[in-house]
Amino acid sequence: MSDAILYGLCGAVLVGLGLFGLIVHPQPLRKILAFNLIGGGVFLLFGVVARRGAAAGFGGDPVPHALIITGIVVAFAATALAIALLLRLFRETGRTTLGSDG
Amino acid sequence: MPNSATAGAFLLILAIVLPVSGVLLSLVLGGRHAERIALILMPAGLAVALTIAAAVWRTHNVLQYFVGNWSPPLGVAFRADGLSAAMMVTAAVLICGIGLFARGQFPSPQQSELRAPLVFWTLLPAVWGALNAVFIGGDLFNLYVALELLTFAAVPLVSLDGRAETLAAALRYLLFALLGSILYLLGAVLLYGAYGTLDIVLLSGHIQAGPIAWAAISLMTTGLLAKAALYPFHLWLPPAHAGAPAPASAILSGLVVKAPFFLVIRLWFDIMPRMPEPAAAQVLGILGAAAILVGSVVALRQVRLKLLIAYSTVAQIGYLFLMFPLAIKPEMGDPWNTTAWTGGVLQAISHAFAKAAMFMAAGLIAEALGHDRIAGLSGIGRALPITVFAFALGGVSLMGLPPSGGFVAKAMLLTAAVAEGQWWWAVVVLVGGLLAGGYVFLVLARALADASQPLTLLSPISPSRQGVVVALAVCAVLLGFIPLRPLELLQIGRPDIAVGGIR
Amino acid sequence: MADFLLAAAGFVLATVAMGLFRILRGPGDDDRIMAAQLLSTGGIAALLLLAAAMSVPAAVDVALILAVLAAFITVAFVKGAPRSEADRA
Amino acid sequence: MSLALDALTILAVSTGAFFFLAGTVGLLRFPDALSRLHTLTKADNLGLGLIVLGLLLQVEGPFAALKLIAVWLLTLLAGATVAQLIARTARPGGRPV
Amino acid sequence: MAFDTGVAVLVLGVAVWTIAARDTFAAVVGFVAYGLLLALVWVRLAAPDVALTEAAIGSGVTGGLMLGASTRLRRTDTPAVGEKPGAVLRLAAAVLCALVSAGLAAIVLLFPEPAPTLAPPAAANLEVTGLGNPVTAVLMAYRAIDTLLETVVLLLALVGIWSLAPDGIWGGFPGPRHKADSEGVLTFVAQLLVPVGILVGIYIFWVGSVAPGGEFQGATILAAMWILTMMAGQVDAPPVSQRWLRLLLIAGPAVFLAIGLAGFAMVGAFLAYPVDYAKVLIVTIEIPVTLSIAATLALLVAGPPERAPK
Repeated sequence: MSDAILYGLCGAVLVGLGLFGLIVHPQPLRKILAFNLIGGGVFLLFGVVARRGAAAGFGGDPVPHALIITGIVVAFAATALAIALLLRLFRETGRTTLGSDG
Repeated sequence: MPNSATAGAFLLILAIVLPVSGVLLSLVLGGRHAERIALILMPAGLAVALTIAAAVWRTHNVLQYFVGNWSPPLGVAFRADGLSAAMMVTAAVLICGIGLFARGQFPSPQQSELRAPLVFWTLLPAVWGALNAVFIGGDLFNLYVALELLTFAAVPLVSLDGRAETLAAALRYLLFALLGSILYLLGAVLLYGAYGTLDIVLLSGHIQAGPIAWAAISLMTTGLLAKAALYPFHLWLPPAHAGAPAPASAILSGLVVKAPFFLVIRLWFDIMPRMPEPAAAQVLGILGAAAILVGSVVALRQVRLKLLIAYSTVAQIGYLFLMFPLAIKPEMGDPWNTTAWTGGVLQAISHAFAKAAMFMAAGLIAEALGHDRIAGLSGIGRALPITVFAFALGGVSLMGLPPSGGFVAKAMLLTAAVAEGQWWWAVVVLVGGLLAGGYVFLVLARALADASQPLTLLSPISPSRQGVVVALAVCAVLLGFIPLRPLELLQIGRPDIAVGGIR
Repeated sequence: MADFLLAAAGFVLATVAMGLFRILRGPGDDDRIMAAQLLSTGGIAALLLLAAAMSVPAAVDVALILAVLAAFITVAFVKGAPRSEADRA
Repeated sequence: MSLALDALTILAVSTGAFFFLAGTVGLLRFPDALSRLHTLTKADNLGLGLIVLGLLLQVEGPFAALKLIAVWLLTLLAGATVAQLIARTARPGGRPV
Repeated sequence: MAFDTGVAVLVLGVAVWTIAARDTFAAVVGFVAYGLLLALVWVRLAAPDVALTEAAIGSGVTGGLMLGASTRLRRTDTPAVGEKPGAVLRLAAAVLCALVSAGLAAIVLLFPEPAPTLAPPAAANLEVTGLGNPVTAVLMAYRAIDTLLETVVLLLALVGIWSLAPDGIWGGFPGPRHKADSEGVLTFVAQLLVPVGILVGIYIFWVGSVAPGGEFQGATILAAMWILTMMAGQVDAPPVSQRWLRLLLIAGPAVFLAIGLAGFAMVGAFLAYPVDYAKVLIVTIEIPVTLSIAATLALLVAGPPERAPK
């Protein structure tokens, strides 16, 4: 088993863990954290794909690397928007959950 | 499929660049200019969409553009087939109508800058550009960016009024949308890992039925369903669509939820047309049927008009997914030649017009009355006859009564169901139509009843805004008069994309 | 040499990990910030060792970024603490 | 020459790694937050310094050396800030959960 | 191998902590550690560009943002009774997620051999772009449209955050006003760290055309330094209605768009660069893009306007 496969398995578990957190945590902040955890797992899987595609003198396929960078930045923007919404909701209502089904 | 850029394909770039420039200009000029910029963009964008549709129709071929002259798999392609063209024209017409309507709701200040108008007029072109990018996207990752663009443009529209309920609705919407995006991205990653490309045409040539392809398609479909609010992912939709200001609701319900649906079509009919899976298609159909029944029944029990319309959207989205079990059958030929396929797409378009008109009609009613409780609608039919008429026209299309786009769409689904011997879908379509009739008449009966005391309107409603609403509702009806030939537009480019560039 | 440096990186990470799970448990917030601090120092050390072991000079840049942002995160924590609520108008 | 340098690197890095171990042991054994904090930052910063020293013997070019030193100084700064700020906001026992 | 196994176990351990910790603040600290370890993993996977991004954004700025949010939200941390999902749901979720993980793990083992890759064409065309770093070539040339749209995504997120301001203080200052630190620790840190940080940011950006680095990583550090000066009370966040601020925010995408459109005239295609000027044009795009991204990221962290304009 190569290093890449090892980290690929790690990424697979991370996606599942994050998904679990997203489903069971009632607080949006924990859901946002879990979403970022899933993101890390997905990017890791993509990184493994890139690593396996090492060729032409590169240690990895540069196309997935660029896409992961884009993905990380987009995930940050999403996190910032979600947190801003959450903080505003908290100031309006004093609640940190979404009520009924969360 | 041409294997290089086609003439006139630069229009595809324009379809994205124009709205994006609008966003940038609105932000920097700010204040009262944002509205003006959007108003200038509307005819220009409509012209671009119509020209693209005309070009596709004339050449009977796909418009294709390679950004920066980099051809896939290294570069990113934009492609407009007949389906893209039809959706782009729909989006353009609706955005123009909604924009004209919104002038009364988000008037720009004379001097300084106000929050809600600036945000609305900046995000309107943003939604438009994102929709166009989704409709012509030829690369799965570029489509991911386009979906995120759409999400970030749509979520703030929900909480534009800043009330706690709408903030919670926007947050919930965002969380669902993000989950959807990440699942979609995960599927795209798996496809890249297996085939080394993200280009839709190249993928369709390489893809093989197998665990990786199936896992990828299931993950992406699940993510898109979460964004399209198909049952059981529908819970976020009613508070978000009902809480938004009326023009924003029209955008969200009419157009934004259609984008993920459109991508499901791309996945199922373009990327993997040679590996149809009837069992999986049945699952989509069952979820669609559940959405129709649950959404309609819950709509019947609503006390507020906008929530009723929002639950009706949940139901109408269900119809879209009935096309999958009816169009995908191994023994049949190309799925896009089926009545069900055409019916499903027509449903998406006619629902867009009908629902936009209904949400804006509800918005006018709420503006006039100061509330949107269905029980308090008595007399509104006399006070705002044009608006109520528009609502009724939209309702006709939802019910599937002739003559309307909804009628043709649902008739096609019915015909397909009967012809295929899958009669249970026919039952669902009919029951859904009856339930829709129920909730539309519930509203109309109240609205047309005489008020116990004379109705005083809080604010006068301008005839021009009512005119826009009626115009959109009439569009939904007129779709029912389209002779079948223009529906061929939807077929352009289908078989080409399917065989992956072999010609 | 490369093997030794890699082993050293592993050793540092392992000791840091031992401490990490002790202090992540808290009970105080200060303990937890200390945990992140501990890990960032250890992570920086591991990155520097990796850079030499794998001949990836860019890993030093990663360590540089972490070092700049470690201080930033600490400040974010302190300023975000409840005290700053009173600063608000 | 290079052999001697390698030996020095190994010595410095090993000692540095040992200080990390010492920091962790201190962390596990000291009872209160403040003394844990002090042990930790002192030992780890010293450990990192020794590792940087060891690696400095291996670098090629002054710019790479400068970056290594910058990393260490920045870490020292971060550590000092943490110590200062935490000591200042020290709320005994932290917040009740 | 042993090293990688250890790191993978550590990543998983921290991830479990982030999900399982009862206290939100503790979970956030776990997440910061998670990002940091992932940066290490990216180095091991020969993806230094990604490692830089992960360290800067994934761990650094996201961590700072979440730490701030969790301390602001903390008084009502524990969910009310009845909002926690029941045991049956938790069990069902656990089974579902375990299945997802198992399926993904199986797919990782099933990936085809030899792996498909775009590294050869990316390398073959590198010369045309005049760049030395293939990742930058993908971001700025082969798939420049993704990057262009991404800068717009960031702007939209900012518009979305600003839209959360109460009506009365539209055009006002984002976030709370931080007082200059009387005891001087923060001021001291800011004065010392900010110039160094700015240098590091510019360096990481500049090196990106030939080596790992680039505009996103550099911009993030610049953004962090700006936020730091705000938090130390040395400068106030700018009011969101300022014309110069709006210009700064759109400069990057606008220049990107303009040079992209100029490609029509020069080479006959959107976002195509003439061979001789490719590098110059790419750097001309990158400089304003870096500044715009830095400003956008900083303001994303600063939040919606909270104080009325003067």
